[in-house]
Amino acid sequence: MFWEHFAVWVAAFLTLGIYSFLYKDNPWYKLCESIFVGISAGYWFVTLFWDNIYGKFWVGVFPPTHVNELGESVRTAQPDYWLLVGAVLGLLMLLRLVPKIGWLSRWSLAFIVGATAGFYLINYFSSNVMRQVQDTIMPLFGSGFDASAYVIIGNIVVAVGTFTGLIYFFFSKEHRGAFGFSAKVGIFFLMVTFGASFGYTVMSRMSLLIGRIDFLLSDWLGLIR
Amino acid sequence: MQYIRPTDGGRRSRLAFGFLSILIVFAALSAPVVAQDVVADTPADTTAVSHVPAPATSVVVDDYKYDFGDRLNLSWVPSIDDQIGERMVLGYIVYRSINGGEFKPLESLLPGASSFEDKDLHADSSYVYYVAAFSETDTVPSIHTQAHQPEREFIHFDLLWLFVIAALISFSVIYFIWMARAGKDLFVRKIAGLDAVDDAIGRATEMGRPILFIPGIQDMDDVQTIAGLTILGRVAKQIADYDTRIRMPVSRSLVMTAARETIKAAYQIAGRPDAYSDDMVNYVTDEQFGYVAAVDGIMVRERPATIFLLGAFFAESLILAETGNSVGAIQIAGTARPAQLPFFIAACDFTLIGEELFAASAYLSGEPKQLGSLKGQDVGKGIAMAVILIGVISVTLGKAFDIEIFNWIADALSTVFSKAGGS
Amino acid sequence: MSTRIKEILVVALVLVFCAIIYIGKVSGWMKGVTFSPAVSMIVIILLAASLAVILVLTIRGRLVGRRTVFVYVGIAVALPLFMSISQYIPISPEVRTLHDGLEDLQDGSKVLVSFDYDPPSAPELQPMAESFFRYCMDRDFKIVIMGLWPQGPLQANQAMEKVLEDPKYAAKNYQYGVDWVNLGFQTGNEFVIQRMGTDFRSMFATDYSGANYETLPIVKNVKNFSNVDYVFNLSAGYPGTVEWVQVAVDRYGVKLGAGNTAVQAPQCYPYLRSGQLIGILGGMNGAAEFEKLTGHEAKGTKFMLSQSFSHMIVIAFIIIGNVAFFMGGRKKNLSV
Amino acid sequence: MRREIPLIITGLVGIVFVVQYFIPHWPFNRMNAWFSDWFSIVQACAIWLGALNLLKISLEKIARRKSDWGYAVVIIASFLLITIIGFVEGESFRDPGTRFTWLYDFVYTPLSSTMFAILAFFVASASYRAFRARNFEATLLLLAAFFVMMGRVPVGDALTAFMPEGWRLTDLATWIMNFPQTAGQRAIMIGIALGIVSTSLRIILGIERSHLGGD
Repeated sequence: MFWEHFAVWVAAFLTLGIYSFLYKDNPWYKLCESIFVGISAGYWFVTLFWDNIYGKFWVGVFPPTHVNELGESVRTAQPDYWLLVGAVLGLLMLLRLVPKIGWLSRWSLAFIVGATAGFYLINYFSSNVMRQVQDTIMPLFGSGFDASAYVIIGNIVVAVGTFTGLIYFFFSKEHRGAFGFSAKVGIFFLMVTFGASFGYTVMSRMSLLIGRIDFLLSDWLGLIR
Repeated sequence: MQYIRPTDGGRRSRLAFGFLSILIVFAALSAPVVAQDVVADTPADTTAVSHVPAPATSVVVDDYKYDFGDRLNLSWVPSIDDQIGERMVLGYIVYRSINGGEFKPLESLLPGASSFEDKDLHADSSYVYYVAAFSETDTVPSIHTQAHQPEREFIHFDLLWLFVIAALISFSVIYFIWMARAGKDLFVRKIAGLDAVDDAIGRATEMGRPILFIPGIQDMDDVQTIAGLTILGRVAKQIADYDTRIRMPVSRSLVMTAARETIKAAYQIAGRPDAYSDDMVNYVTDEQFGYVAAVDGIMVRERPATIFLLGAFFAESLILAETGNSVGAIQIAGTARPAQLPFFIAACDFTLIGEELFAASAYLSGEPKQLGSLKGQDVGKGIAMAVILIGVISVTLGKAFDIEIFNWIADALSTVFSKAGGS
Repeated sequence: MSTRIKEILVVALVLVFCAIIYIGKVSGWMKGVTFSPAVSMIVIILLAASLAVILVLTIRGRLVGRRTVFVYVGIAVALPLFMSISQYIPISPEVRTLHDGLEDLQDGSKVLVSFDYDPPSAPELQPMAESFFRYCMDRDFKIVIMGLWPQGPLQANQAMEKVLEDPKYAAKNYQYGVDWVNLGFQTGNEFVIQRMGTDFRSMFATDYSGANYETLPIVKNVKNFSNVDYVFNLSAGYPGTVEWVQVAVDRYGVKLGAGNTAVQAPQCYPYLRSGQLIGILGGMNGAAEFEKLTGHEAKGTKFMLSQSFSHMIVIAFIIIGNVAFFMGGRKKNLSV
Repeated sequence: MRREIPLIITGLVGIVFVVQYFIPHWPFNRMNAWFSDWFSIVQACAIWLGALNLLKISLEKIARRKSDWGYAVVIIASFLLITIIGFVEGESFRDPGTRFTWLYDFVYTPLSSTMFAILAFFVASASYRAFRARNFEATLLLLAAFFVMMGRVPVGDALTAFMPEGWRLTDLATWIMNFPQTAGQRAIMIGIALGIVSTSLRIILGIERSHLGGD
């Protein structure tokens, strides 16, 4: 019983402490900030250890055994020795702690950067360029003028917006003359896009605050039934 | 930084036209005709009036194209008693026999199913299937398929177009880098946010306050983080030149390691390796908002004069930018996450939008070969724009007035780009 | 008295006040506060009037600071929670298609619900989870729960507990393991979905509490996606709806509906147009609409009033800010 | 050598990862999964460096009695508290009822939720302070935001109830989301992808090498 009350009060104390930053930086906030930094760093430290080092590496290389109906102990999965490569890369990383050979960690860094670069080069190209270009190729008026005005205007907007938006990003040409005008139209579309995301984000953020205030007013103080 | 000398427009348009014609010809040639070997086709018995459902027909097994020989595709025409409204068939069971062995039930599917993908197979075994339709009382098997061995393929030819276009753009990037190396002048327009970097660093030096650099909150497996660090390389060199203080709290340990290497290298290039210290970069926590709480604290307590926010940002973008703004710092921000851009635009002095973030390090370096790569990007945009223009016009005319040639062009372009656009 | 001491006093007073209310709640003499419609209207009018005063002050050249804005946001969110006025909630097409898609399922169908969010996003997604469970129980659906985010399955349990508090649903007597199951969390992001396409068991050898997959009647015969009738995904980011569409829908052809935070939702609209996604609930608004369609008005609907208010406040302050800007002769160089 | 080997590794690995996309044959078909596994192992190793760095900085603060050193004690104490509990609980540390879960539910969750929710205030103050109809572009941004914000809450629909269905604020918001918003997003997405292509190529070719450090 005590622990339940204590828990709710701890949560409320921390919640209010963070909000006090809105007034100004103060010791209460600093206390909550420090607790947050310590607890969250520890949380990830523990989580990554159990999920990745133990759960992924250790269990992957040395699968646990269990006893089946016949009383034999069987492995639950085949050991995956490829994970050892990851362990080597991880160990190279930890060599940073030894100043003399710390530079070896660059090898794992180089591996990660190279893999990321290669992987995203083609992935983004396929999903962002090819897909989006293909989606933009559409009949503006539908097949044989059957589209409604709503859709026709919309289609034209999409085609023009994508085209001029790309012009804005052109680096090889100064934004002047007709080119500059198109780039300007492109910016207009970008601005509408940003406005729309802004609107949606306001909505989302307000919901979060509603959730928090609901916690304070109903779960903690019980003012709302 | 001025790179005057406009390139020859006429030649460029001819080049673009050339690219496109090649594309279109390839598209026409690539319409794939996949022959299916129809194994069994039993006409359904429609006259019998009974509760025994008709079997599934035309059961075909064929190789799953472009895999490691570990998948087969099974498809069939559903039983005619499997129709919405009068569902006599309650589902299908797929049976499989490996290397002529006993048939075993493999999978139970819902009514209406007409295909099944069998995975985790071995390329050197042969497989025979049949599909049984079942009702409440009866189970009716289809005819067996022929034995089929999955095939291994070395190259994913469905992705040929992706490869061709990606290669085209990659080569144009490399080509322009090579041209720049050979001493050709390349023009790149001014990017406002990047021209401000110098002043922003100078300002911090004058005020005697630190510079805060935030490379986003993602790890090294995000290209935006890497782009942020490459910009850090340029910025840190100037910071070393000016002898300003840099403060860089990060939320990922790998980023901490990489950032230290980056700054250290920049200080070496600037000729002041002794001024570098590991303490310039410190790890806070992996947790998004724990990190934000700490960085907010740093902002209000150390009052940096200049703040760089360059990398992958999520919800924290606004908290960081607003707090930075409230302490009166000059802020230069950039991210490729569209949802966060409005807040940077609102709260920061300069914002690099999407692509500009990736162009920044090349632009700041001022090296011709780096700038060459920006030209290559423009070729990519040119192709995208040309395809959109031609595609939209031809599909619109084609569909509106039913003109064969336009429909053909549109289909060709669409095929090329859909084949390439993986899931 | 120095400012420091004043501040400490204020904080202490607030905490003592809260403690009194808390004790009231625990001992039962505090019953909660509700504004009648008349009082609510008065509050709204007062709020509007004070905004008008701020507008007038601004026109006269006296700008309010950040903290005033903060106070108004706090008020605009908190006060409507006490009000008892209802507003008409129109149903958007994407929520209707989601509901229609669910209606098309047969009673007793098997649905997989993936909880891909954590507590910070719960205000938006928890109401969706709860009303989705209620709907499932109304239709006697069998519910299989999983999560791609570590905290997702915990949220699912909370939602289930909440729904079962209602005697109507407690009477349904949903048996764990038979009518619903929580398979827990698995690391691996979209690779989890991919491997589930072949075999659920390879990803979830046991359920949340460690019971063996084979011993759970509800999933005993569930091998892969072809044995579930519908997948519902509650998503707050990566991995989430985009991954479910790309892997589960594109490769395995599942029927997918989704609930998203409002920030995520715009990214998913393209999938809606292409039909890869059968309906979407976007943010609190989506939750409220779904509650209306399923006939159980709960938190989503209640929170919508706060949502409306807070949007109005933000818009009001944008207007006030712009008035200040135009009255000030565009002196201040503010970047937009 | 300290510079060259990393450059070669980056280049080779980069090329292999481009090529794997087009080759369904072993081992290329497994590379994605391998990389995701390996990366998570490296990440879990690297966090030791981060955690030690956090502790080192905090300890230095305490040792030198820098201002606010008391908070450094709090950081260390809370870090050690959750870490020790987490390791003692074993692999099922996340199960309900453990002490780790208690800390997660009543300390970590309120803090992160509140920090997340503080955005609501900042979003409002940013709107008030920075969203000015300074020029045509800014006005467009404002208008789009206005219509979407109004169109997504019941109030907006109520205000335009006099309009026929299909012409209300809700519908306008939907139109903005479906068309102009899509166009802008597309242009940004295509640009980003090309930027990534060129950045990746610079990295693979070894032109961009600052992240690999000096000698």
